[in-house]
Amino acid sequence: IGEIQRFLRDDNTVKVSRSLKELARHIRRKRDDLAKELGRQPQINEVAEALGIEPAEVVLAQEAMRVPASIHETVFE
Amino acid sequence: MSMTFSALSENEAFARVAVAAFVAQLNPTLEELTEIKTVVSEAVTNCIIHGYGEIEGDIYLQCKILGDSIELVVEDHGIGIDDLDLVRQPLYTSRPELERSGMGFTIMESFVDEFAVESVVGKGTKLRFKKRIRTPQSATHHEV
Amino acid sequence: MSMTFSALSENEAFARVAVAAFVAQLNPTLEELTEIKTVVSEAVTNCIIHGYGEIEGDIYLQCKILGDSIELVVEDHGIGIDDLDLVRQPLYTSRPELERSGMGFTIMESFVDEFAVESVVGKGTKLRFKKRIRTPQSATHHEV
Ligand SMILES: Nc1ncnc2c1ncn2[C@@H]1O[C@H](COP(=O)(O)OP(=O)(O)O)[C@@H](O)[C@H]1O
Ligand SMILES: Nc1ncnc2c1ncn2[C@@H]1O[C@H](COP(=O)(O)OP(=O)(O)O)[C@@H](O)[C@H]1O
Ligand SMILES: [Mg+2]
Ligand SMILES: [Mg+2]
Repeated sequence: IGEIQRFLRDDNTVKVSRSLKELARHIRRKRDDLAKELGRQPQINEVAEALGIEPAEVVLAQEAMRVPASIHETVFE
Repeated sequence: MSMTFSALSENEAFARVAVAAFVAQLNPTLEELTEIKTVVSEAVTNCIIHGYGEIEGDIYLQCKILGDSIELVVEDHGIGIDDLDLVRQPLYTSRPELERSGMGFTIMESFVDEFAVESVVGKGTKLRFKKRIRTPQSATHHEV
Repeated sequence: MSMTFSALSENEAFARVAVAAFVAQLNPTLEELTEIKTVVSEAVTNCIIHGYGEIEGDIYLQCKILGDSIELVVEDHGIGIDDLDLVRQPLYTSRPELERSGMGFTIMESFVDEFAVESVVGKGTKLRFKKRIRTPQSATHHEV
């Protein structure tokens, strides 16, 4: 079983930066929606709650937006 | 890197995300990153709830990248553990009233390649983990 | 909380995220968080590029929550700064060959409420920042 799991994991490699980038896009959209709705910049807890994730996880995902996580990705994506 | 922070439940998410951001250098898969975050979460929560309980104290965390592996140490200077074999058994918890699952040690062990506990009653507890990041095309290897 | 990490550019992102995840406890706006991350980036990059240059060394970072404010300290044990008035001038850079903008200090100052630099040539540099989180309905106040 361990070997199958490893195979699946290696074969089905989801690069962190890619899925976090997706989440980062959701965060940006939610921030813009909330800003319109509230008439002010939303607080991190408001964004996190609206997305059903923790504030610290919002911070982590946001960072993925900034730079490619590795040279590999810049070259091959 | 090493960090020290107060044993408050508010700091659990901070520790988990800080370690994740550090380990991101190795370009892990989302699954690997989730496993690492879970390990940090379980270890830090144990320091807060069991190590210190109602007492104030600090948690010491170290993370190193060695080739394609990470080495993680989580330490408290709390009450310590008397019987290590007992507490490492699946479902064992000394705090059933807090609705603890007793699965923390089992989960931590299952997500890493190496795991060791040292503890001295009245002095504190130190957990050491080693985990290889098994990405097919491994990212740049930093010695940090 | 306090952290120590190697003066490598790979660790800049880690430092930004760690501080931001910590400060998230005060429920800032994403804008305020971006300002704080920018301050951390500029300060840590200066330690790496100017403080240590080609030399290996560690960066020391502390962050405290005091009421609705954060206090941040970023320190290196690098070459230090001789003329503080000179380096704090907008556009001044000692490393134009690295395409530095010379705006680091100006940016850092503009994003915080209080800012102080101490430096001793040959010993290192310490930056202190204070920033109030000006949230509409002020968040819970943790003393950490
Ligand atoms: N840092 C620690 N300090 C003291 N005791 C600990 C620590 N970590 C774990 N323990 C002991 O080990 C037991 C099992 O831990 P764990 O498997 O995480 O289950 P749970 O946290 O759900 O109780 C705890 O109930 C506690 O008695
Ligand atoms: N930590 C430090 N150690 C030594 N010198 C520093 C440090 N931080 C800044 N300096 C000096 O201050 C100058 C101005 O810094 P800054 O405003 O950030 O501009 P830049 O980094 O683009 O040069 C730098 O060029 C450098 O000479
Ligand atoms: Mg536990
Ligand atoms: Mg600069």
